Amino acid sequence: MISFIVKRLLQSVLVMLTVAFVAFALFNYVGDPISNMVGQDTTFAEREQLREQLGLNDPFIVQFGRFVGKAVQGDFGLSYHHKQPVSDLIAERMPATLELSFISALMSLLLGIPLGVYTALHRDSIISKLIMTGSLIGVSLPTFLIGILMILLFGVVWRVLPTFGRGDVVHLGWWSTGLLTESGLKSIIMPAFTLALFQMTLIMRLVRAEMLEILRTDFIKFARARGLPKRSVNYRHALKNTLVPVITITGLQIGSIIAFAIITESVFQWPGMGLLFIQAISDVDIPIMAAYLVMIALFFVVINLIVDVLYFLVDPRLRVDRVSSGR
Amino acid sequence: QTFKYAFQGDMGSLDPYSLNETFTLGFQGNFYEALTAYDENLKLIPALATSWENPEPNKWIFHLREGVKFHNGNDFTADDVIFSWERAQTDGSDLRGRAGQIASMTKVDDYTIEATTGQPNAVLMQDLTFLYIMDKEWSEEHDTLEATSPSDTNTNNYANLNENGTGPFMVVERQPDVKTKLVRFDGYWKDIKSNVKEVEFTPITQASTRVAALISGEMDLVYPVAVQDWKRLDEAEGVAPLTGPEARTIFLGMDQERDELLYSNIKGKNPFKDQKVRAAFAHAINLDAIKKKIMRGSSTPAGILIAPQINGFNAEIAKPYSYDPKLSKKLLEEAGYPDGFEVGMDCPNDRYVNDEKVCQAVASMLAKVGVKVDLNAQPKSKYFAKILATGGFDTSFYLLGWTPGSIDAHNAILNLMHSVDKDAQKGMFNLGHYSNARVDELTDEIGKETDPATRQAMIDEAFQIVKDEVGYLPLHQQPLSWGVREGVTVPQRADNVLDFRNVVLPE
Amino acid sequence: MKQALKRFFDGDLWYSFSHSPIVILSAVVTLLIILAAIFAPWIAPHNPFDLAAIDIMDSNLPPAWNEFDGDIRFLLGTDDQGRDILSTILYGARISLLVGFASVAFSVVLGVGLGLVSGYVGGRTDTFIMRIADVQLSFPAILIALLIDGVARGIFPRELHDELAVYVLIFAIGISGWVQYARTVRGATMVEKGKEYVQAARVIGIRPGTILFRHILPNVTGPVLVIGTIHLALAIITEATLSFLGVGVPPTTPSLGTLIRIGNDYLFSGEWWITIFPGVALILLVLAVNLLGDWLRDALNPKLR
Amino acid sequence: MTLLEVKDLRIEFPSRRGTMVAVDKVNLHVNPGEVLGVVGESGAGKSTIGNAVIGLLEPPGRMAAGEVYLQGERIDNLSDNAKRKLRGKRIGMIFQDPLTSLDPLQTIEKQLVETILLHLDLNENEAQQRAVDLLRQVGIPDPDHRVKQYPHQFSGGMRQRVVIALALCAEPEVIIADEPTTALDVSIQAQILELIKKLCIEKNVGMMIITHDMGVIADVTDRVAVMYRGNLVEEGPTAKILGDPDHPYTQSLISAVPRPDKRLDRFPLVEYIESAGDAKKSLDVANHWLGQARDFGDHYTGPLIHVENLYMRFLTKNSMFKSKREYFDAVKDANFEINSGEIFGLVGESGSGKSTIARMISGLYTPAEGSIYFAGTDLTQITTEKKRDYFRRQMQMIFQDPFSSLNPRKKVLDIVAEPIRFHGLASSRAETETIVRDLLDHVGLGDKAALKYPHEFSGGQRQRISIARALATRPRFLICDEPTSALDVSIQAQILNLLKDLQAELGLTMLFISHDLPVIRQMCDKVGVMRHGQLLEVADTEQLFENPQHEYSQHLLELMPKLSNVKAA
Ligand SMILES: Nc1ncnc2c1ncn2[C@@H]1O[C@H](COP(=O)(O)OP(=O)(O)OP(=O)(O)O)[C@@H](O)[C@H]1O
Ligand SMILES: Nc1ncnc2c1ncn2[C@@H]1O[C@H](COP(=O)(O)OP(=O)(O)OP(=O)(O)O)[C@@H](O)[C@H]1O
Ligand SMILES: [Mg+2]
Ligand SMILES: [Mg+2]
Ligand code: NI
Repeated sequence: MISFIVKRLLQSVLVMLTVAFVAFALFNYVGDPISNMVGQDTTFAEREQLREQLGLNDPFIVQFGRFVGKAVQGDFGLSYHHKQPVSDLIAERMPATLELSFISALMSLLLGIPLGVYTALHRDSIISKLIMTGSLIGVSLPTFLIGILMILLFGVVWRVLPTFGRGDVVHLGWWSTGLLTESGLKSIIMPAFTLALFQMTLIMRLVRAEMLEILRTDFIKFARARGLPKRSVNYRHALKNTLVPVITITGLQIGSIIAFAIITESVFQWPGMGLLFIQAISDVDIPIMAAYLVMIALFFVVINLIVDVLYFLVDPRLRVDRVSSGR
Repeated sequence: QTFKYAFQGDMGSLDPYSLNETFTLGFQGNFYEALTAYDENLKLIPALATSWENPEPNKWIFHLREGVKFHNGNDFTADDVIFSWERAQTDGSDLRGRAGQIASMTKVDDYTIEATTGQPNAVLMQDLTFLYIMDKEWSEEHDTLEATSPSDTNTNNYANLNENGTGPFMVVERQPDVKTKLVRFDGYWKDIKSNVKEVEFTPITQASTRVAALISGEMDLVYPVAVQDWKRLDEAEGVAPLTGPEARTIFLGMDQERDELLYSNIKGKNPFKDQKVRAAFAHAINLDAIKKKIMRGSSTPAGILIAPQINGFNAEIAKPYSYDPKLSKKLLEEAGYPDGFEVGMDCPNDRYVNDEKVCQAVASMLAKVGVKVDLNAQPKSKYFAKILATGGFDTSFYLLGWTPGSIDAHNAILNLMHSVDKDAQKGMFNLGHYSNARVDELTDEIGKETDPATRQAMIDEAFQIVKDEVGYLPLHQQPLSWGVREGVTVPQRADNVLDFRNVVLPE
Repeated sequence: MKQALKRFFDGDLWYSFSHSPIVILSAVVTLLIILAAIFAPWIAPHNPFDLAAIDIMDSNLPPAWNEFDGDIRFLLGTDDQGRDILSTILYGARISLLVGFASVAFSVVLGVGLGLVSGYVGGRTDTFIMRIADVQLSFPAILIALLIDGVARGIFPRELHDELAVYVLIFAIGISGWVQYARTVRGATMVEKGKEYVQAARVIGIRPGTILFRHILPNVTGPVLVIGTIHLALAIITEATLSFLGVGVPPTTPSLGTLIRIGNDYLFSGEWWITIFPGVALILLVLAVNLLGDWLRDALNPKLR
Repeated sequence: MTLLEVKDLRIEFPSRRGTMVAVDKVNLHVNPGEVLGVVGESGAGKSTIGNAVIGLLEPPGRMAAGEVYLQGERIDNLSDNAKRKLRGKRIGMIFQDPLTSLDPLQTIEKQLVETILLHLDLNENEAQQRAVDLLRQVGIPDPDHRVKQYPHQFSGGMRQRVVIALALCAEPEVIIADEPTTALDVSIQAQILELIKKLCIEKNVGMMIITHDMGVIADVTDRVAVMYRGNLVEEGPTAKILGDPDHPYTQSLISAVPRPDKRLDRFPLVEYIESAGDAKKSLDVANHWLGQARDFGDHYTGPLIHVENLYMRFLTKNSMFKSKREYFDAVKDANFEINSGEIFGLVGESGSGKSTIARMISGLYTPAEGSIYFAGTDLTQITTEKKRDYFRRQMQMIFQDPFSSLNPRKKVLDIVAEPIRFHGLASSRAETETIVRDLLDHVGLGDKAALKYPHEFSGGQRQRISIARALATRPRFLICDEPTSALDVSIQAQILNLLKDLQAELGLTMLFISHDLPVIRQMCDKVGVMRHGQLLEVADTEQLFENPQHEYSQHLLELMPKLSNVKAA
């Protein structure tokens, strides 16, 4: 297992290099950083000088090389827009995003899995049909619309929840958390729910689909023949067997929430990495984008590593017998 | 008394020389101060300088205010001014243009300074309003002798996240893009109207979230507010829209340089070189409809490239072109395009008030006289990269907005109407290469002329020429659009700057 | 051909289809939306894509039944440019459906293919494909779209740019979605390939490719259909977001998603119809397609019949 | 009082193509301490009865009529929850398919402990202890260690024993055992049967045992019920049924039982077939499709299969360092030859590596060491798919587990047609279909089977599909991994005869793995005996049966259940 993990982490270096490479190829197309860094009165000579200083005139291979060279020393450069070290910025934003994704993943799992099981067990009941249909309405509307509608309802009309931001945060070392204050908790409800909606539907539907198949297998029948209680049959035996695709999707979803909860974060002005990133895109803040993408690559490698390890933990059939597979 | 407000973005830095942009400088004006300042009506008033003289065309003498203290308690003196002027010209500074107007500066005594300019300058005092004064000792102490810039020699510039100005407020907490907190500076040298003790500023990107935050009572002031939301603010209890004209003029430009347009079905010639075609465009656009429908009655249709608040504005010349589609069709026919033609149009979608919607409306209006517009709407980062000089003026027809930084017509004339001259850095925003020798001549004159009447005549002449030749298609001055809690008094400056000195909260 | 048809109508799929009213209803709704989109030019009361035909003075009119400003010409009201909402939904649906279905199909084909290979072959191939997936995951659709758009603009002549826009979108959305399928299918394939029926096929000598597509694929389609049908909505919405970044269809030819996005600006001002009607159309479509997907998944599973 | 009673049972499987009546008018009862044997044609509805009794009929199947009583209490109309409480605790069930009856994601221990804790008043530790004990009782070697493993790490026979342990762990009053010993070698089978007998006597447990093995019937049952096409045709004391059956079907069934004592040319066929058309007719192999185009090009004369120093190693613990990896040697140094036209039998303990050898020859596992020559070519050295194809067509395999070797999403027609299509053995779609239907007919399924899906078949029927598929390539060499253990003797006889015909007429060569020693004796020319991965002895069949050399072989033969030793009353 350890060898597997070590190998994976080594591969992740390659992944990150590739990401950085593609990223640098990409930056030619996102716009001109300079026009966002200076006022309109700044002369073109000065603009050119700045461009030269930042090395933006170099071929992208050179820029890429420079980036990699520094990145290995842990230096991701200064943000064009914030003029702060990129690593500081990302570290500052990370807690907000991680908390948001954690809560929303929790929401979607805690709601999605039981609902999925329920709808699978009661395939033809009215309630599960309602759940199935209702859940779709949530995913057919764009996130920004759902976000705004929620803000309108809970923030403006009923005024029970704050409309933006993270509320008061408490600093625990370098970590800042909103989960310990009332306003922080209130603030996280709407964005987390908005984010969770899509995943919840996805997970629920996946669980249902897989459960329906598993429930027809012989080992479930045998489990029932042994008189095991419903809960044990449904959750311990059946549900666990549906987990492989669910784990995959949950992993990927959590990854993409962490990485790109762009729309939700900007609708709710959630001071996380998604917001940082979308602003970096519109400011053409190349150092942020580059460092960020590379970091996201690491995230995904790790998440997928966890997913693969979970496969192995969940499904013993996947564990070792690789060696035995012939041609 | 905490004053909470939101804007769509954050200032780039606390360093006063890092970005020459209105919002950033305007915000910084609450904790830094310059020698001169604008009042609520954009009238020039003394600030850290009590008075100034211009004994010779190129020579200026400033008398500095005594008894002013920086936030850390240091005294404000002539050394600080000279230091600041020097720092503003360091490599990373974006205010080199402004600071560079002054060629040299010498200290006469602790509270008097003598400065020389390279050439006579009628608007020097305006240019200095945003050149804030920093504390020399403090800067030395924290090793921030150069302006904050993103070049990597400059990591962790102290002034980027900390300030030490002379203004009425002090920054106590700074989380870029998240939250900035200011408190009242007790040692401020002047009595101000404001009763605000604390300010909490939050950038909120999404327009609707901003409005929601205001209505829900979490904000005292938000801006900008989408013009269509005014109705909502009017109806909602306890809040109201606050509007006024902005000094920014929105206009359309046309490529009058290339022999064949980049984006058009007309090959071998450039229709925009024909004044009739340009005039046809001008008469095809219904500015009142745009005002009524898209801007919800809030814009001021324009006939020239500057707004009434700008020094040099003349209402007589500024009358818009008439809306006359018949005439427009006729002109097109005369120009040899009875069936119109196709042209690609570039448009930002996140820069100006309802920019994309305005472009769409223009496209639909032009369609009615036979001109088919292919609209390419992009976010500002891509848009500017494409159309500006750095992108090779890659456009045939575009929408742009301009506020003269010095609140003076010369700035607009120089940047927008003068022929493109890369070496002299003139006409650099004249993206369509409109060119007229007389305008070029006038530009230089206006820059030097210090007599107001003569200068005005020259300005008028320049605008008249451009208008007659239909060099541009001005659309309107866009509105300032703020939303405030009722009972809060906030003066709204035409350059969209919020000055806390004048904010009064209800008791 | 005739025989094949007969076989189909005699088959279990058709049987279960024709015996479920909800499924028939969903199929009818889907078909209606698709037909309405295809025949939009003939059935829409206006042509909202014809700039000369729309008038800004008609903008933001409420639906026809509104007592004050309702205009009988515009059944569902107009948007901020004076386009008839009903017609725009019909015309816009063409773009949205094309982008939605094509991009989902693209990512499904790519993702399922790679997932099968990855899970079945294992070893280096698996590692390679999965690391590519990691790279892919690190880029949001937005950046991919910018990249592809940029490259496409570089490669193709200027005249083609407008026609290309839609394909760039399809490609960008498609390519950013394949990983989900790939990883899901890979996981299921790893479980499935150990079963004896696969070994039986190997003993016969069936080529790995055929084993993958004929034997394993049918046994791993469940999750693919679930994700695929849900992704349809996502793709349509992503298209709207991308258009906003200037890499999509021009604002003068709004898609369903774009229309919702435009309407979003007017939610606070009370002009709800701009966003609600296209929203309802989208919900209907997504609902119908998902119900069809659910049915298909169950119908393809002989044990659930 | 009777323990379990089934009255007038009728079970239907409605489908769009009409309702199929699986069981009709069946009356059965089991007394305390008694073992009731249920025998009958494969597909007769035996398993279905078992399912109905514990209320786990698979939809769309339903009980159309009848009543079920447990200790005089009616249980078929109880609520779901009440039924659940009976299961495991009062009625223990052993399903026919051991390979898929276990949750693949949980260790054997977890599954056992969970069940034990549920039904018995024990604490965790005691439950774990009991789990290990049970495994020992059902003959799992090294139970302390094995209990922590997952089902896929067990061989077929071992899994079957786990399933038995699971059914017994709560000491139910009635046990329904559906072919509990099919996958077991004789020694384990004997052990299990002993256990069952002991339970019945000591704990007064009633037992219904469904089996095809007349030896088992003779050994353990008190009474026997005979089923035929959904009906109960005869019921009575074991001695009476075996010795002097009344019903013609029973009579022919008994006569078809393979004899352990003497080798015959052909298996005696069941004469009683109600409706014509099925099975029965012997086939004119030379003129049949199966007999055509059998020239394989080479004129190789040596042994068709030659296995040399074959090793198979499973990785049981992976590690980055070679030295830390742990392996399990499933096959150790196997050497044997199979001549053309010969049937080579492989017998031995369950888990001894028989299937593993079969899989290596068929190319599913790559041997760790050693060579496998097929007609003179070393298969382990073949690198390209194309070359391998050539051999694949000539070599087919019938899998041990009929439940998982059929793709659940494919119709039987497509499953059987696949090799024909793949190897291009028929010229048209229609021809393929005809061939498939014909093959299905010959394995006794009838051609209607073609349009159904695997799950609609009984265990034995599925096995026959598997056999039809293997024959569909017209192979030269056939690997049969317990091909008939799930079949009743009548079908078994029919299929084995078919195989024998193919051998005789076409020179089909076979590797034949079985636990059923009488069958081995009837079928094979040579036999290998395996234990713990080692090939202990290879000898001519008659020689082995008459005069076994190895101690283990002698032990095996001794334990062979014989029809004659009917359980003493
Ligand atoms: N799910 C189902 N759908 C349709 N028919 C079924 C289903 N399950 C079983 N059958 C049919 O019911 C009949 C009885 O099956 P059952 O499994 O009881 O046979 P069996 O006597 O146990 O045979 P075997 O000895 O081969 O296991 C078979 O003909 C089978 O085809
Ligand atoms: N994938 C695997 N990983 C680890 N061990 C395995 C694996 N497959 C089989 N084994 C082990 O190899 C041994 C031989 O298994 P095999 O299936 O060949 O037995 P068998 O002789 O066919 O037994 P049975 O008669 O019960 O089917 C068993 O002990 C089994 O536990
Ligand atoms: Mg059975
Ligand atoms: Mg075996
Ligand atoms: Ni910012």
